[in-house]
Amino acid sequence: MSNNQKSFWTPGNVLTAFILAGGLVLTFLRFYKGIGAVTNLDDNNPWGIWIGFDLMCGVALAAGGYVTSASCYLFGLKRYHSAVRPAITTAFLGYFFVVVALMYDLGHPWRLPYPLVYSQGTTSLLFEVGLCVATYVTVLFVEWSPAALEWLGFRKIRNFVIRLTLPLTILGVVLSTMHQSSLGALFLIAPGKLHPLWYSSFLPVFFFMSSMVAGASMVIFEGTLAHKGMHDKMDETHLKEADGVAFGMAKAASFILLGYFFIKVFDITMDNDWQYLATGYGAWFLVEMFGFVALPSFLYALGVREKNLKLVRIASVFGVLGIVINRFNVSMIAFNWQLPAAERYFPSWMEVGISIFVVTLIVTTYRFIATKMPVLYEHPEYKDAH
Amino acid sequence: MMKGRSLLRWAGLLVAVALVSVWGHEARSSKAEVSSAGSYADIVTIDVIGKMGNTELPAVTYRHDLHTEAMKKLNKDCSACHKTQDGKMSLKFMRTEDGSAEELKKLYHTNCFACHAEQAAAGNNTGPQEGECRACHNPNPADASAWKEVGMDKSLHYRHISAKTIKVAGQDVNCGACHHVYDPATKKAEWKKNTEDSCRACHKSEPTPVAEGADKMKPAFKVAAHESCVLCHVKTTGDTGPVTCAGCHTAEAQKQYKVVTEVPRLERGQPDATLVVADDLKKAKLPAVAFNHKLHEASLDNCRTCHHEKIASCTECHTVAGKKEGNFVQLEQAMHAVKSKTSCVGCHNTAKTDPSCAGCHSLMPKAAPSEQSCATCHEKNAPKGDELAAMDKDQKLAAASALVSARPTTMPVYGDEDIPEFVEIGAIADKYEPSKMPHRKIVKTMIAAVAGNKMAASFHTDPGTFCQGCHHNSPVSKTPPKCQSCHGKPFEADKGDRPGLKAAYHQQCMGCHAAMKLEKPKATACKECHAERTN
Amino acid sequence: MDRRKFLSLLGGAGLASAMGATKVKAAGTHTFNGYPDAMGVLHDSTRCIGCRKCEQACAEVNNLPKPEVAYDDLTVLDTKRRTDAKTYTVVNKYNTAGLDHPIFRKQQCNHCQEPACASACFVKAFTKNPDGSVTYNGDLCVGCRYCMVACPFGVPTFEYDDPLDPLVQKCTMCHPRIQEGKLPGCVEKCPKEALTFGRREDLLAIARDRIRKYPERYENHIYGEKEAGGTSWLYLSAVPHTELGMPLVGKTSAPELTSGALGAVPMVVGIWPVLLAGAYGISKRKEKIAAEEQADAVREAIDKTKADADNAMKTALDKAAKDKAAAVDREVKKAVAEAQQSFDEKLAAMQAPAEAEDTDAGNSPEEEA
Amino acid sequence: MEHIFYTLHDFMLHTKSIVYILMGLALVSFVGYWLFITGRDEKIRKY
Repeated sequence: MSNNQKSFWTPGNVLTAFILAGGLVLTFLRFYKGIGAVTNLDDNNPWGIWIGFDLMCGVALAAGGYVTSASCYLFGLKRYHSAVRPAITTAFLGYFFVVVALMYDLGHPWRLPYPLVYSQGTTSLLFEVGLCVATYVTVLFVEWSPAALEWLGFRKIRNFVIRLTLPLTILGVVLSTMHQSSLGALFLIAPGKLHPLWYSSFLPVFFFMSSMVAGASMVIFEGTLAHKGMHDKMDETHLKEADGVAFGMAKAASFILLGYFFIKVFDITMDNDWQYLATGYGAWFLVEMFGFVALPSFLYALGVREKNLKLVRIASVFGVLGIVINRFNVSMIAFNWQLPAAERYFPSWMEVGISIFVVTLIVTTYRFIATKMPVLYEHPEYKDAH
Repeated sequence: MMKGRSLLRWAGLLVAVALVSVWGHEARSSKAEVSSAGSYADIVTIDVIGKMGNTELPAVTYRHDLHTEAMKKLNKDCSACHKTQDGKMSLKFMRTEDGSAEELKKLYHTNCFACHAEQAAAGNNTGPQEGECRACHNPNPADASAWKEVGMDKSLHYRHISAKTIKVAGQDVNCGACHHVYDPATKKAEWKKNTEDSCRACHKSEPTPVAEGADKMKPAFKVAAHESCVLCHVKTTGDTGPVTCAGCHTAEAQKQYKVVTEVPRLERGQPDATLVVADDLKKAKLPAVAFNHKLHEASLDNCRTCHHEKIASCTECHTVAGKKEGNFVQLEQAMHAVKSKTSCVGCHNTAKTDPSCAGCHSLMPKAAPSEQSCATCHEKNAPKGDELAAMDKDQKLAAASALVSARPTTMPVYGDEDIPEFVEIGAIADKYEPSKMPHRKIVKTMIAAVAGNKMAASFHTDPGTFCQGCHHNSPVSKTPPKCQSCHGKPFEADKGDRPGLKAAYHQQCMGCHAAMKLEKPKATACKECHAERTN
Repeated sequence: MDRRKFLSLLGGAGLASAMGATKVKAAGTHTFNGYPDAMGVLHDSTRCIGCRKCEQACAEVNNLPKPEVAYDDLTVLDTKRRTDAKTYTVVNKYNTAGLDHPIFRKQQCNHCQEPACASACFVKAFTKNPDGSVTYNGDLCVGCRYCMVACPFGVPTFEYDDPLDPLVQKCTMCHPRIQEGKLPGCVEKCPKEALTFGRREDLLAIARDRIRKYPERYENHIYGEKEAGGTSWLYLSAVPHTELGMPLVGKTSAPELTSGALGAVPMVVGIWPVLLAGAYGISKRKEKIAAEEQADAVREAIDKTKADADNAMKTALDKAAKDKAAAVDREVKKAVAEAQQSFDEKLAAMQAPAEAEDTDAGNSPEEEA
Repeated sequence: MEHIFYTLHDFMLHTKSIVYILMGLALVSFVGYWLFITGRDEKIRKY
């Protein structure tokens, strides 16, 4: 609602502008003075929130794309159709800005393509992640392009792209499965450093399963925000289907969370890590498991039973937080757990600043796209596409 | 919503159950004051019933001194808990003979509770009352045991035999006060001269028949010891020994003991020197070993170390082939087992850890004994085989003392003129000036450290032997080869683990200094051995 | 089929199986024991005196900057230090219980047999060389620092303060010097041969020999023989190695840890499309059936209404025949009109929903495909 | 190609590289083959 009639300088936009300005300054610092100048990273803690949040959480929360498109196109849940485009859009933005954020964390950003084109370290799970993300961003771009093409009015290309929907969706799911799980698999190589409660030979499975929840929760969560901010951009189909989508996703998320909870318990049992539950880390682990896995699952279930949209939305917040907490635990909090407190990592305000900057970029771009392009509504000339 | 409420109800129920069970458990445990966690010598485990079969509650852990103190306060004596039978106080509680498990249980419970109740009534701080089962039947009490074995070493033994307070009627010596042997004829245990032995020789861990097939039992070692020591200490007035557990069984108490350094030799008809003669002389190829009994008596502080079972000649149990009495430990093992503390070699090895020896010996690898080291004990001129078989007891003793008296009393060493005064180590000097090692000074100091050590004297047979500490891996000689002749370039695969010259020096010097606990020069203080090169 | 074709097929099969066989040998029964002539270093902490000569040598050989504290100042040993981008090796002092003297331990890259850093690097910047050393090529490095996460010994360090070309730094076991037939800097300078250089195989033998010769001097454990799949640097100690700050590392090597997850990837690629296409097919089939049923229903309805209409007309005609000629054609017209009208209405009613359904069924993308 | 692998790492580097290429081919051929299978399916709606 930033353009046309109302003044451009709404409080929201002012804040946005402010953050973006600050972000640019930090960006300059980072690339002029080096990573050490802006981060608290050191030789014991090579990965901070730029990986733990921007990458890990970013990718997980962008899972909405494959979850929605798969359920709509592959499992024939037509009523999700109106949710697909917003989901794809956020997914695309999410991934795109993950790559952007990566530029800050890498020592030689300009060499990012090396693993793909120059020297392939195929034994690395990071290679696998990189390859998938690169491909998937392209896939997402193509999947999303119709929105832009309709906006620009390139009918021919747009129709051709629409034909690719099925293979693209399948490809999307395959790639997502691979890199979502591989993000967890990254830590398989460091059994000595990750706390036994979180380390498991099934880390990839955990990450993949939780990413589905992340996707579903995120669709609901964004839905909430979008409804607050851009209600006027939505056509009646979207509004009609929105609640159905929310409940459907909630149902799925609730059940997946239950399964997730179970496999975590199985894993603890198989590795016989029970004794750790008595420790401080154990307490924190229980908080994660009950507060951010069991609780959201239960809230979702209730919400669906009671047809209570508000409850579902609250649950989605827990769901999203749960993912963030889990990724933080694996990549930072439970990592290097044996180091003395003095050598542990805590992000500097500048690192946090950059992360906020990136998030703001995503939101702003989303708002731009959503206002300009047929995302939340159907383009009048392409009714048949629906 | 329905579901939530039922969930809550379940949780509530569980919590309730938990609380109840905890409370129930508490009920059986005691709130009575048990002394705050510490370590005591007097923690006695009363498990007499447990030994009879399994019990419903674990054995009782009992603080004896606590009760002795309490009795003193009430000016009662041992008789409050210990019955006396024909002038001898029983160490059992309130009885002289164990009855059935039931009786014992009753005996303990009634007597303990009676007294505790009484004291509680009198308002004294006392032990657990009836119903506080776990307070006594406590398998792992807060207190740790500081119990330490105590032994009759030479000094302590001398103080007993020289004590005025210990007298045996009609005898000029008081050995009979403790030492006794069972005489089947008189069916009595009485002292017989030159049969004295350690208590353990007859009193085993469990009661055993006084003689083959006899139904009369002699008490187990623990009982026997306490009966003879404690009871004697109790009834002796004036200069007497401890009666409490802590009095003997703590490190502190044992430190307090007066130590008599010059203890006259104990006479029990033992030889000054004897031949260790194998039972089967056909099989025993080496010459017999002359054992300097007198010397070893002086350097050990009890007989038990070597006479671990009873006082008898080694070969009685340890035969060439080994036999049951000797637990099938062959003579060879009995004398040479390196790990054992009672074998000759084992004991001699531990002596090497003394700093004055460790300097050289700690750097020497564990290796098979050399022929030369065998000959040190199995002297060439010692009798063997048929010659030995022909000898009678006295001849053997004579031979033994002859051999022993012929042994060196001081270590053979080269004269100063043969010991280079300084050795300049400069073959590989680059950053540092050559090191001028005060060779003779070092050698003399080391020799002085072991002067008068009989073992060093007899094992460092050749003047060159001592040099072997540093001049190793080459035949004994007055002019050993230079270090360079073996140690050169480091890490040559075909030379295995042989260090290069520089490391050879440093390892030898620093290793020895460390082992001899010499503070200076510090290993990292380069300049103290070789000045830094200036140019 | 004709004979030649058959034979060629056979040949193909044979070839395939042969290739299969070699693979199986490599992956299954075959074990990888590292380069036969890999060199290594044996660190004997019972010999180390903590003189820091190795640190000095390392800095000189690799032209690293001088530290703020001079090398002959041994007070730095009192504080625990670690390697960093400007220090490839450090010696730390450990006061262990029950020993009257401190123990010193050198730390640097352990040059694993199966390096975690190499296994983790997604641009092959790390190489395990036949001489045993693990070296790093800065020209490939993207700076992701996954190697630092992966290394079980926390060895690789990063130049965080270099904005332009920040590189990972670690001990190279003096790979270039070894190639020239020289000793690694630290080994060369060690005054006491607390560092022994040689073929890893020989070093293991030497280490075992020392333990056998001096059983009371050594803990009977060669750290690095099996740790992390084996390392080129080996350690002997008088106390358990963990008391010298050695990390407790499992015997599993990095590639073994990740091979499972990596192996699952191709399976996903093979299986997912099949399942998903299946799911798609099922959902499509449902739709198709639904659509067909609707079509049938409509046809039926139409026929029925037609029949009714005809009857109505017939009866009307009969009735008319009985009447007066005059009344005839008026009556007829009326009845026909009614019948016709009702028929039209019914038909419309039937078609309307059918239309609606049809348009609705058109949502899925490959209607166009 | 009789090359000896001394380390598991080298071996995996070799095999995985090939597998990745094969994966790419597989994905493409999946699409092609699907179109081949469904090529003759009659459309649900009759235009």
